[in-house]
Amino acid sequence: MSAIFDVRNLKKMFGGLAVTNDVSLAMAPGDRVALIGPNGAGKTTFVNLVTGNLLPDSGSVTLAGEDVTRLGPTPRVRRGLVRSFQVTRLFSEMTPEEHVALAILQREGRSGGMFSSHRAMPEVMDETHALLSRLGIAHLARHPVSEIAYGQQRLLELALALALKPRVLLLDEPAAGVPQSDTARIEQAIADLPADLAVLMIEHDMDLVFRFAKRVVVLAAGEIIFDGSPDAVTKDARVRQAYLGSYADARSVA
Amino acid sequence: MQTIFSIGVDALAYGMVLFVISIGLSVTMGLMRVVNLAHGAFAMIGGYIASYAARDLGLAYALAVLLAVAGTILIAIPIERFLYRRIYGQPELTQVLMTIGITFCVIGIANYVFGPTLKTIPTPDALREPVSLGFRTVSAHRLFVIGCGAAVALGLWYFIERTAFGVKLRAAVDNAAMAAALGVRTEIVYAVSFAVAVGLAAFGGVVGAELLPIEPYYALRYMVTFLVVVSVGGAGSIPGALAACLLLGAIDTTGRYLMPEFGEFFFYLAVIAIVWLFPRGLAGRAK
Amino acid sequence: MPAASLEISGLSAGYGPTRVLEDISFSAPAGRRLAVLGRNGMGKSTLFATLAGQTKRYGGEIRLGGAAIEGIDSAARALRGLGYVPQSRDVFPTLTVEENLFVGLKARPRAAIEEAYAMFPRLKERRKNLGSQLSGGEQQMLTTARTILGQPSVLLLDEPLEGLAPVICEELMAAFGTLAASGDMTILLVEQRIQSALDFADEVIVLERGRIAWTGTPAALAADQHAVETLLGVGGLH
Amino acid sequence: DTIKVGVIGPFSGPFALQGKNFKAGIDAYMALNGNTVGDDTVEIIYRDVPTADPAQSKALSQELVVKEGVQYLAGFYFTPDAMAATPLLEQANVPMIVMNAATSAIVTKSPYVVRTSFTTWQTSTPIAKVAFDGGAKKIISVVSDYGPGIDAEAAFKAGFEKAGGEVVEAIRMPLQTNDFSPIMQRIKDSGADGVFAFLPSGPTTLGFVKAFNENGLKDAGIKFFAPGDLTQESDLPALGEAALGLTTTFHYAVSHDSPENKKFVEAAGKAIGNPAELSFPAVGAYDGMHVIYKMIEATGGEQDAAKAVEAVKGLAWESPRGPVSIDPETRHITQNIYLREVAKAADGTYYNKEIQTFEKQGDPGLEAAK
Amino acid sequence: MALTTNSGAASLTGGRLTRDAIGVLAILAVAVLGYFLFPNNLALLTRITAIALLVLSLDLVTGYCGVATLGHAALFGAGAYGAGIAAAHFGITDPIAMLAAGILAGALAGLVSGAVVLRAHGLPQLVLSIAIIHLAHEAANKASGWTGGSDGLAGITPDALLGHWQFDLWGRTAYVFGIVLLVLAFVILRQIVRSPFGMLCRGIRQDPVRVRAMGGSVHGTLVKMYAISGAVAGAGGALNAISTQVVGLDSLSFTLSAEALVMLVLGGTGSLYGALIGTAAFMWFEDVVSAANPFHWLTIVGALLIAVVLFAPKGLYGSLAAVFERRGRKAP
Ligand SMILES: Nc1ncnc2c1ncn2[C@@H]1O[C@H](COP(=O)(O)OP(=O)(O)OP(=O)(O)O)[C@@H](O)[C@H]1O
Ligand SMILES: Nc1ncnc2c1ncn2[C@@H]1O[C@H](COP(=O)(O)OP(=O)(O)OP(=O)(O)O)[C@@H](O)[C@H]1O
Ligand SMILES: CC(C)C[C@H](N)C(=O)O
Ligand SMILES: [Mg+2]
Ligand SMILES: [Mg+2]
Repeated sequence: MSAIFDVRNLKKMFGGLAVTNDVSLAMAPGDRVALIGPNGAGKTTFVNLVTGNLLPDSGSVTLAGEDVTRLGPTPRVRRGLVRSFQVTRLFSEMTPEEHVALAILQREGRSGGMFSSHRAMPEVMDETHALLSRLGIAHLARHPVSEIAYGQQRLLELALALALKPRVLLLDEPAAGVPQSDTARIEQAIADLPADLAVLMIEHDMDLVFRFAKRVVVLAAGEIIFDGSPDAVTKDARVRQAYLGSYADARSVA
Repeated sequence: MQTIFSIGVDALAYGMVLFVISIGLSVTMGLMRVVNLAHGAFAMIGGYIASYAARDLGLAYALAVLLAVAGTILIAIPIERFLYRRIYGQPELTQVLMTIGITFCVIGIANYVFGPTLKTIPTPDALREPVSLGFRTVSAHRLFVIGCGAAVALGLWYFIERTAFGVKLRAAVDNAAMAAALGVRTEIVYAVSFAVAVGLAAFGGVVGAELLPIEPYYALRYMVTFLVVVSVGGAGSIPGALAACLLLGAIDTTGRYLMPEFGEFFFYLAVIAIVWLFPRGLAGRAK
Repeated sequence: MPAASLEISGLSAGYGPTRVLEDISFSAPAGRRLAVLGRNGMGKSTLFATLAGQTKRYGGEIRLGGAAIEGIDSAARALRGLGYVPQSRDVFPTLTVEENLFVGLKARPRAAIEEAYAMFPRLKERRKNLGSQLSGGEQQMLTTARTILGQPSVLLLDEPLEGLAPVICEELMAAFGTLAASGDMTILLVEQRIQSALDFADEVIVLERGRIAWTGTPAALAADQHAVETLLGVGGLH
Repeated sequence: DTIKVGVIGPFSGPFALQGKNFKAGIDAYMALNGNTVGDDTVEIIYRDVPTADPAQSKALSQELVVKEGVQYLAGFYFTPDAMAATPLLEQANVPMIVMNAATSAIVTKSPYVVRTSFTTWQTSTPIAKVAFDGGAKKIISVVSDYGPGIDAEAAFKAGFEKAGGEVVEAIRMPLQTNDFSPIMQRIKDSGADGVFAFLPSGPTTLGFVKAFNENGLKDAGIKFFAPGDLTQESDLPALGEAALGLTTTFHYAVSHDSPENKKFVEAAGKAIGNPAELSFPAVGAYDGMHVIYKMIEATGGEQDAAKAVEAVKGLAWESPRGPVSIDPETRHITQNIYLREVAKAADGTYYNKEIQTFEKQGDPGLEAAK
Repeated sequence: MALTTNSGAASLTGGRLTRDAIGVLAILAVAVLGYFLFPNNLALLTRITAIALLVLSLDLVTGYCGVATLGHAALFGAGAYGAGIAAAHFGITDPIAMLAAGILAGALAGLVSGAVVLRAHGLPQLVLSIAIIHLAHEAANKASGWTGGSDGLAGITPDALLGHWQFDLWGRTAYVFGIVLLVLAFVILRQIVRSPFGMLCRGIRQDPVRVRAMGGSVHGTLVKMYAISGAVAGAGGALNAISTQVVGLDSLSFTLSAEALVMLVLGGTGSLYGALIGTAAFMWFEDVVSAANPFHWLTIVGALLIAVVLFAPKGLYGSLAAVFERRGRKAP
């Protein structure tokens, strides 16, 4: 199958530092890729570049055959390229219900309506609450976000990405800050995604990574140093030394 | 050619006056993140004290300046303690409301106590003499202000960027709760910074009084000017404020020379152009 | 400062009118490693924030090294030796890495910053970056290092491993272990990865809806299948 | 009965000093002449319009008429504020006594308007002759860019060119000018041998005059002419030394030497508190009260605007500023305009010293508009 | 707890409708009360109504979209001059037509200033708005042939409203006209602010980056809101022109912009009720104290502003609402 998401020779310098150095990465529909690497390797920067939150110095981003390198973040989202944020970005005075409803309306191009209300749209409300229930935060649907615990905000962050029904989904540490008891919900939500969706996940929780990924890409100092199967990655000496540490041993024993 | 030089001198002098008067606002607004519309009120208080000291008591100019700075800080202490402390970290609009309220009160009180007339601050003879630069004359006072501006710029920059206190101040502003959790006495840090800002306001009010004369409405009359130069520079940045003052001073001066009838247009179009090119101000701090 | 004890009795606290913590009592002798566990939103962060003086306290006492500190403000507590690393990675965004660390020094000489760089060499490479220009993990390193620089006698760590690479996690937990073992600090830890927390702690507290629902040793908790399932919501430890 | 007079003026804000002078003039008149006319007691109701704000002025005028039941509207420092209230007069059956606003056209807006102050045309025309006779042939005019400034520019130009001089350049500068150095440079470069300036009374005049001196224009022998707004008495202490020798024409100087004025200055000085704050709006208000008293007399306290206005047409009296009369046709005040020079008194204070009189001046502005 | 059923949603919408009906009734009640309590002060009440439209319009961009502006009077002034010039120069003296002219001019001014102001954020944004209001003011001063310059634009004589009701000395027609306009604007804005569009605006205020990540267009949405805001402010300006029959430069001034902001914050941002209450409270208070003491009232107003920040930091309406909400929570 041809790539739905194709990044070629992406480069970005901050000052004198090449934070993204000639990175190329392609995904086909249905791919489940984990992007891992040491702190500061450039993973979040990569997502920012790809989604248009930062402009690359050179290189290209192609989405379903269309070059989107010069587009801003909004049109990319409308073309199905959706991300979640490593540090939650939510509307602190709005409720989860409003968040998700807004995302759904946005997806359907109805967010400009001035003489209607989302609460009067049964199909939107139903979808909203179904999604919130799936992530286990339906009981908080009408609390302002500022009053709910961090872990729950993380779940909402994911709900927003899902509500947009993306074609390519980039998740930046979706489970960070989520208690172990709830990571299962996240995994389940991701597992339930349509099969033809391409998902790239950044995570430092290796248990999650290895349950999720069919392919692992390792970024270090702005460059891809490994791209292969989960089994192979634990055996790679460079990755072990730079990133996995003894986790690799634990896993090969397990 | 001579004209260009001449305009250059005027521009520099005017820019420096703007700088000396506004820089205190850059401290409250940029570093303490308080939209302090009462800045002019403190400058005015300084002016009144200096005028009283120099004109009515006949004290020496230097002493009057000192008294003005000290006196204004003294007056500001209770205001900081009971009013400003309530608005640190509050939404900007709340700060606007409070500081406008303070300004109104100060205007009212000044009007009541000193009457609505202009107050001058007699300068020593040495500062009144016109000084010849060869191609033209300027008043010694303007040269004095240029010197003050340079000294304030340097001193303040050092204070904020290089001293331990400066680091703590910036930390407290970024995140007061976290700074406190690291042992920073945020209340004291804020109070001291406020005192510095107010002292600078008073100083500016006094040395700038030749151009912006002291009267009760001073506090509101020049509010916009202060707000504009500080924001165009990028609040909180000393070099930014200096650059903005010199640049806007130059534009204003040139505009007034070339086409005075469109002076206002000239100035504000330039402001729009600058902000358009530098949406965070000339040296906006990141965030 | 050598490690100090922390005793808490009858503590209740919350945000404005919302009460989150009810009647919390426990004590940690000097040098103890204590893990605080609990599901999402049960009040772990609120407990630490309350100890650090950043929430509204309705009642109860907090003693640090025997002296009552519930009446003094956050900065005073910090100066008495309470170190707090919040969950939300509160780096100072407009300060450079070095300046961030400088704030944590309290009265120590500037040269001590090198200790932080030794702990996280990554930070040294980024010393001139602004806080806002750090990666998530780097921010986490910075927050932790900054507090440790102040040599607190009691250290509160709210999910210090979040977003850190596995190798770094290992090193960091080892470093915490050393700090506690050498009698320099009493450490209270909130951590989502239960196994890491249990490996580290000598004692565990589990919070449930703002109250202490379970206390005991890690081994006892691991053995208490019921508590693990109901209070932590995970299907057994491995 | 009580007859209410509504007075609108700037009693707070940047022009508070001028409003304060209104009140001083009114208080002085009532102190000297009592607060009764016949059986009627006169009561003043003040309403504040801090800066030119016609909508507010109209709303307050309406309130004064409808709610407070005033029989006379008076005050009005700013032209637009006066203009805004004129449409009410006829329906309300209320005369308006303009105590300051200085644009010629106001009296044409309603037959019920009477003005006891001056117009900018009236005070700026004679100075043109003074300038020409004083030997200045080329003049640069510099005015604040708003209504009164433009009036002054036009009045001076008309007068000066009629006399045979040339206005080489006419500069209009924004009202909010703080630094006048570039303007002074312009004046220097224009090659004119004199400058005509109009700035509204208040803080900016200080900067202007200082800049004139400090940029060496005074030393270069460039002559300075202006209507008296620029050297109003309450600004003189601040201008001080710098103003010495400035020549202006105006309808009133606090120093005017006459028994009427002595009485007035004493009473008004007491009313305002600090006599150094006295300035021209006080005399406009004082004479305005005189007109109102005459109107009340003529109508016997009845509300009859037409009769009241009719009664004061042609009225002549000795004002603190000198002999004055109400022109029956324009309802504007005919008065002497004086040439003055800023001088230093024995006690070290500064004052406008009258040195020449232009008698019985009407308002040339109205004719110019025809 | 979560209301997933449609009936729940529907009943809630119903609840909102009744709440709105109560709001409209409240405005009308206050208006009628004002009419009978202060029959001699209708000019002031009409002025309050016109300014209320300006403050509502400001609330749209500041309270709902988080755009900091000290130049909003530009939109109000555009409406006032639009209506005034239509009447004085083009003989369009029908009040409804003048109103339409004002709304149009306001919306246009909204588009233009929106396009400029939205270029920056925070303080620089504030400065852009200040620049706009000064430019507009200066332009109106210069174009004195059209605007009357600093003397004000006079010669505006609106016809009788709907051919029946004259705009007279007592100002009854103007007042009723104004109240009808205000209620209409209020109803329409209520609808707009809680529509998806309104929600999007609130989202933009809180985190534009997040909105973009949801595929929302930040700039386009804000410009749209600015135009709507301009129409509302323009209506206020037109009402002012019609009722006072003069337009002065003050309607394009920084002072008016700043005052509008003060009134908004006083009432509480982000709520239409806050805007209304803030305007009414401020202008009424100002009128009372300035009549009581025309010389020193500014001090008292200043003290009021300080007191509000100290004792009702969310504004009059915001703080009141918070108290009720807390009560509501405590006693479910
Ligand atoms: N604006 C900036 N200016 C300078 N350096 C920057 C900037 N933004 C990021 N960096 C640096 O670029 C590097 C890559 O950051 P990035 O956020 O992409 O890392 P990451 O791989 O996501 O790390 P983590 O796992 O810790 O989140 C970091 O070292 C960071 O300090
Ligand atoms: N600022 C706040 N205002 C009101 N309620 C709050 C606030 N912050 C947290 N809460 C509430 O307090 C409760 C406890 O939150 P807390 O952050 O302490 O949980 P936690 O145990 O640390 O959860 P997590 O594991 O997700 O970090 C939650 O129900 C939350 O909704
Ligand atoms: C020159 C000033 C006394 C005139 C006054 N400001 C007016 O508008 O008429
Ligand atoms: Mg990252
Ligand atoms: Mg927590």
